[in-house]
Amino acid sequence: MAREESTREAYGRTLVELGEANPNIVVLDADLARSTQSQMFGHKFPSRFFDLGLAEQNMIGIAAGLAASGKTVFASTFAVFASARCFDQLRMSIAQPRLNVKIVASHGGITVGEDGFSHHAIEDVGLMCSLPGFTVIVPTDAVEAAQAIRAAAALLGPFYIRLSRPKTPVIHEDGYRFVLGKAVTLRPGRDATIIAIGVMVALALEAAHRLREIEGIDCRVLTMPTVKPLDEEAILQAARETGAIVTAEEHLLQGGLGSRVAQVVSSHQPVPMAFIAIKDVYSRSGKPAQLMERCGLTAEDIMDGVRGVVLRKARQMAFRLGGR
Amino acid sequence: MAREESTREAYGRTLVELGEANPNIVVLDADLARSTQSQMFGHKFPSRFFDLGLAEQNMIGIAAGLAASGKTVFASTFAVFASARCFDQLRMSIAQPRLNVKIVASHGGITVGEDGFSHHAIEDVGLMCSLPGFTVIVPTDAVEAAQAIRAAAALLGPFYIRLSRPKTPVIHEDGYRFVLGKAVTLRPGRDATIIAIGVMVALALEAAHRLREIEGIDCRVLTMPTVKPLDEEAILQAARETGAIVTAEEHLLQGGLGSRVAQVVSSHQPVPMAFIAIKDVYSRSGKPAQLMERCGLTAEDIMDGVRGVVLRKARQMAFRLGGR
Amino acid sequence: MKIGASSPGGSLPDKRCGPTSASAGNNPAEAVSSLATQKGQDRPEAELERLAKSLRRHIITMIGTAGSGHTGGCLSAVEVLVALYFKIMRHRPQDPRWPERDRFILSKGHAAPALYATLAEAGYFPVAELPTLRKMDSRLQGHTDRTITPGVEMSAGSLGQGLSFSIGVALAGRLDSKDYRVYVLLGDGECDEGQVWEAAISAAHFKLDNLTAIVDHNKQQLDGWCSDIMNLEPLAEKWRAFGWQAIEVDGHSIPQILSAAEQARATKGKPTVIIAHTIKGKGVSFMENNLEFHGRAPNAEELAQALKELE
Amino acid sequence: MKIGASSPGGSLPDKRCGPTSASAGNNPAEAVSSLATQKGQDRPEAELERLAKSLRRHIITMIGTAGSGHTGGCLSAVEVLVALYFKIMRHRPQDPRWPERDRFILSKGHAAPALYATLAEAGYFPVAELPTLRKMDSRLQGHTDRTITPGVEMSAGSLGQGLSFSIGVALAGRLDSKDYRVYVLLGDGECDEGQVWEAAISAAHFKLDNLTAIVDHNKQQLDGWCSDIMNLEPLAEKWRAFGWQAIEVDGHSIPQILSAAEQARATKGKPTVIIAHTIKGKGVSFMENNLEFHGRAPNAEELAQALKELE
Ligand SMILES: Cc1ncc(C[n+]2csc(CCOP(=O)(O)OP(=O)(O)O)c2C)c(N)n1
Ligand SMILES: Cc1ncc(C[n+]2csc(CCOP(=O)(O)OP(=O)(O)O)c2C)c(N)n1
Ligand SMILES: [Mg+2]
Ligand SMILES: [Mg+2]
Repeated sequence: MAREESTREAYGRTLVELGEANPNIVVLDADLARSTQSQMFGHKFPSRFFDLGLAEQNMIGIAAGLAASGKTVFASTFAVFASARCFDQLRMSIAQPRLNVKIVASHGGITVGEDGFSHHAIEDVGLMCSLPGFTVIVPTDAVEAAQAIRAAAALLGPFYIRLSRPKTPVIHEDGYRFVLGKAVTLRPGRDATIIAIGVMVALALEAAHRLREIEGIDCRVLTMPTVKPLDEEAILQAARETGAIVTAEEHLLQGGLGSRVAQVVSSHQPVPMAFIAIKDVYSRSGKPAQLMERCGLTAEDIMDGVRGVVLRKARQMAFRLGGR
Repeated sequence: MAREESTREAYGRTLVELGEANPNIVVLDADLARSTQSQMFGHKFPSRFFDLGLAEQNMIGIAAGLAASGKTVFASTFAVFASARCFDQLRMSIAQPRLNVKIVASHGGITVGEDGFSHHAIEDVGLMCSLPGFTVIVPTDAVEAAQAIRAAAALLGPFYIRLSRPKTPVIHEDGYRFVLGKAVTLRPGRDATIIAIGVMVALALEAAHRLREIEGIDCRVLTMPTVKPLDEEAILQAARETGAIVTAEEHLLQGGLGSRVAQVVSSHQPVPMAFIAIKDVYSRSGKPAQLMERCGLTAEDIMDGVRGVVLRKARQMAFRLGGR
Repeated sequence: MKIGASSPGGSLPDKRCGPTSASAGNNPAEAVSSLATQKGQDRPEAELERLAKSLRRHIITMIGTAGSGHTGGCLSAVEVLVALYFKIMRHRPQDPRWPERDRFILSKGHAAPALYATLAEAGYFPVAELPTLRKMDSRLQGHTDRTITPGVEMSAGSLGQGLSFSIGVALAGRLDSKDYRVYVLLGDGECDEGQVWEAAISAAHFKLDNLTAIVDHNKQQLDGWCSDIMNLEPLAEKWRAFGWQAIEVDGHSIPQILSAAEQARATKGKPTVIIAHTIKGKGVSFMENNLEFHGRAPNAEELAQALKELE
Repeated sequence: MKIGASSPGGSLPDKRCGPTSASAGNNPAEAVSSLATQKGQDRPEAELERLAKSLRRHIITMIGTAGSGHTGGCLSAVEVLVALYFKIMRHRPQDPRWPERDRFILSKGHAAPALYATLAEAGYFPVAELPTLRKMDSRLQGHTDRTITPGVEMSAGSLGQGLSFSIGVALAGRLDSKDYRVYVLLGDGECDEGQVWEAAISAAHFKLDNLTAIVDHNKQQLDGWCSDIMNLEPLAEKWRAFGWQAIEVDGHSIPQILSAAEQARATKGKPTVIIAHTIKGKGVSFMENNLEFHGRAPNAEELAQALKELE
């Protein structure tokens, strides 16, 4: 876990590799190529790279037109602009016609830090999951990001891949193989399950480790890089086998991973749940770690969540055993 | 229940009444005033009415500037354009600064009918609930719509009110009093609770009636016109007292009422749930009733949902009583 | 999805549709300019006029039968569609996704019935299918849907998005060294949308001379006259300042439309916009310039009356 | 939120800030034109130049201390801000929401540090607060936040939205028969955004002569020169075609900015845009026209060097 790399660096690198192998790939950006790292592709393949300036709506429409003409299109900007600024365009021009456009959005979540709320994408995952036809991926680390981007390039249809600004620990080993639509068990456990995505995965592992060491609580840890479609099987197995679930995401409570998991669980196997997510409020400027703390997105918050669901599960058990 | 009126007619009428009483009210529209019924205000108070043409983004920004200058602003267009076309503007210019703008959106859901998917707002409630600071209301009928609009005018801060195109049955009596943030029990019941909003309320009542008559299942029916903030108390009471919940909404499964209720229930009182909502797909042209049937939004669908949760609840009980 | 070539309802023989005819065939030399190649097979202007009239009849019948739809903005666009599909564009009704085809993108998606009538007359699907407009399970959606209707390039209905899409198609043509041309039809009210101007800047920046936009300048939008709701004038000046060649024509004069398209084709290094001055509701006396018919269908009586006028 | 009037760090006496001074006071006759009322108390141009220099020092120090921020687009806007806050606008630093105030809206929200430095020097809050920029719990957010910073009218940071907001403010002024004027500063790259043009059409439609937009035309956007990324020229022509009076000035010449603002005030029936030709990074040799400093902070060494240049 010593190595760190940002998922957006993995993006730039992977784009260039893809561009070498496949002349059909075209990349768009909206005046943030130097930040999203799509510029790496632009430098290498200037004729297949279009920087559209500050015009996110136009970028999405152009992406659709290129895809309708047979191109495999990657389009990048910051996550907040990629989702919020052009939602109707995504809906009309890409989602419904299921065109072959991959929105790869950097700067997801509040770890963007000092730029403040205008640059913090806290609702993008929910928004993008509201687009029928879209596959939505939040990679755990740079290793997974690279593979998810390759998977998206290989499959027809619309994808949204959410990347992060800061360097983050590389969690997966080199031999790791990303499988679209599948959760990954990072740690077995029986008392409760933590389902985490993106930058929360490292914190979930830390929380699980400390809960085991200090309190003897044995947590399963899953990552669910494909937020849509969900790996319902893994969720229901976790519900059955561990009887309690905590989700953890760098996103609003509304519409994100937690809300999606809650619907699956409630539909089939209701168990106590806790949601580690951003409450209904915009964040501000600050260091990423400070903001994570303010927003309740720390290992301690996850630990509290686990303690809560484990307690409620125990009460429920006691109730069951005792009868009414 | 014989009387029918569309919620948007109630809007036009109420706007005029509000405009008479309060010279501070300003109304905006984006070239749909003849459909949203905001034109009624425009005819009466032309100097306080601005039709901005097809420019939803600009409308939201102008609304914000007017509100920042002390005006109470109503801004209307179709629900799909009011939410999806200007989400970043809603976020930046209205939600975060909590400005006094009431977005009243007509033509919510698929009952828009023949115009087809481009005009069907199926994700708007989820999107608007992703805006910290916004209160989100889906009135049940014209009586409640009028009162919700008055409540919004009387309170500072951003509101989203979703109205419907077709005439719908008036469900509430004239003496009815809308209370912001409160669910309304339309029918008592012990076996399960149906929580419905908008055009689904009439269908929920019908489903409850038929379930009682035919199968002896005794359903509580709640409406939850304030989708944000939710009446958690009423939800948890329903979970405790009836042990099973079915939500019904003219909206995507993703991000809507059902997903919000599931989070509350899972956090405190997990019970079997079913979600009557639009699956992950865009609809097409057709008569409203045909589309409702295709999308699984009929009284029968609600009845199936209730049967399912009641069965799961019974199994759970049996399991409890029998021990493991 | 594949359907018979000749429509039962009186469509023109498909050889008239540009290079699908034997004479234009697959010969790339001939395919370069459909305007040019068609010179020899020009049909008399009167025939095009009859075609326009027949499209108008289809349109009001479809919308009248459906009971809802946007009559006014369909009728104003008829001559533009006739000129494009029966004179200007090379396309193959039996092979709607023919890679070499010229593209037409309907940005003002509410004029879908006008496009459907045109496509049916051109042979993309049977004219008999037109009355299914807006009905459950019809391929003819209330607004265009690229996933189910042969010949429809883009899903539309939320206005302001078609020019961006067209730029993507034009860029792809350039990348693939294809010589197809891209035509896109916008409403004048639609030009209120900022996305149109984002797109306009970028088309000029990319010097897309294979792209021609046409604005159906019928002077009305949904809530009223554009000059009252949101004044667009000087419209041609706006496009020029955004780096486009702008040509103003009488949008009901097919010769004027053809000559503007020819000028667009001849112009290198910049995109062209044709501002087609039109009359909303054109062709039916009581619909012309009548705001009511922007978004309403004729009732049975009105339909009968209108059809009489269009005999 | 109320704070002391005079800032510890060398702000000018607040009587210079327009009608808050004793002479301009609450007298409506005098308040009509701040440009006019201030004629008598003109400070020598040299003093304004010193002020500009001091703003530049604040800006680079703030951003350098924060370790991140948009240096180039702050430095290009300095003279415009000096002219507005110390000459053109009537406003009351001790009463930031004074209903009669002229409004300044920073649409290019990433230039927040330049605005903060200006507001501090004008007396809205202590200059000593400037180094808290971008720090946790500071009132000085990375991009402007109208909810916590005295003198900040609009939350910004997502570009393209300020002109629409300003139109709302200008319309409210007209509705309430107030004679305040509204000024809004946009970036040139920002003018790529379609919302800017939606807003431009509508401001002209509403004949908002109480609205003045200023474009900080520093010829660069984030990824490069505007002419390479998305060519905006002819920029003034675009605004004119959208119904605005357009005036081009040297954006680093305070007299030119003042005279353009005067011309804007004198023009009835249409809004005015001042195209301020500027240099990104202006005032620090190694930052001028240096793309790198669009969105990067100077390190300690660079900061020291820059401060030396600005002595
Ligand atoms: C984004 C968006 N906003 C609003 C509408 C509703 N609408 C449908 S047609 C129309 C008027 C369009 O006017 P114009 O472009 O001039 O069309 P035409 O006159 O050719 O019918 C409006 C506002 C829409 N379809 N899309
Ligand atoms: C909607 C939006 N898209 C992208 C960005 C990222 N961004 C910040 S500054 C900038 C360049 C702005 O260029 P310009 O308006 O010319 O500003 P200036 O040169 O004055 O700094 C970009 C693309 C943003 N803030 N908002
Ligand atoms: Mg029109
Ligand atoms: Mg610039």
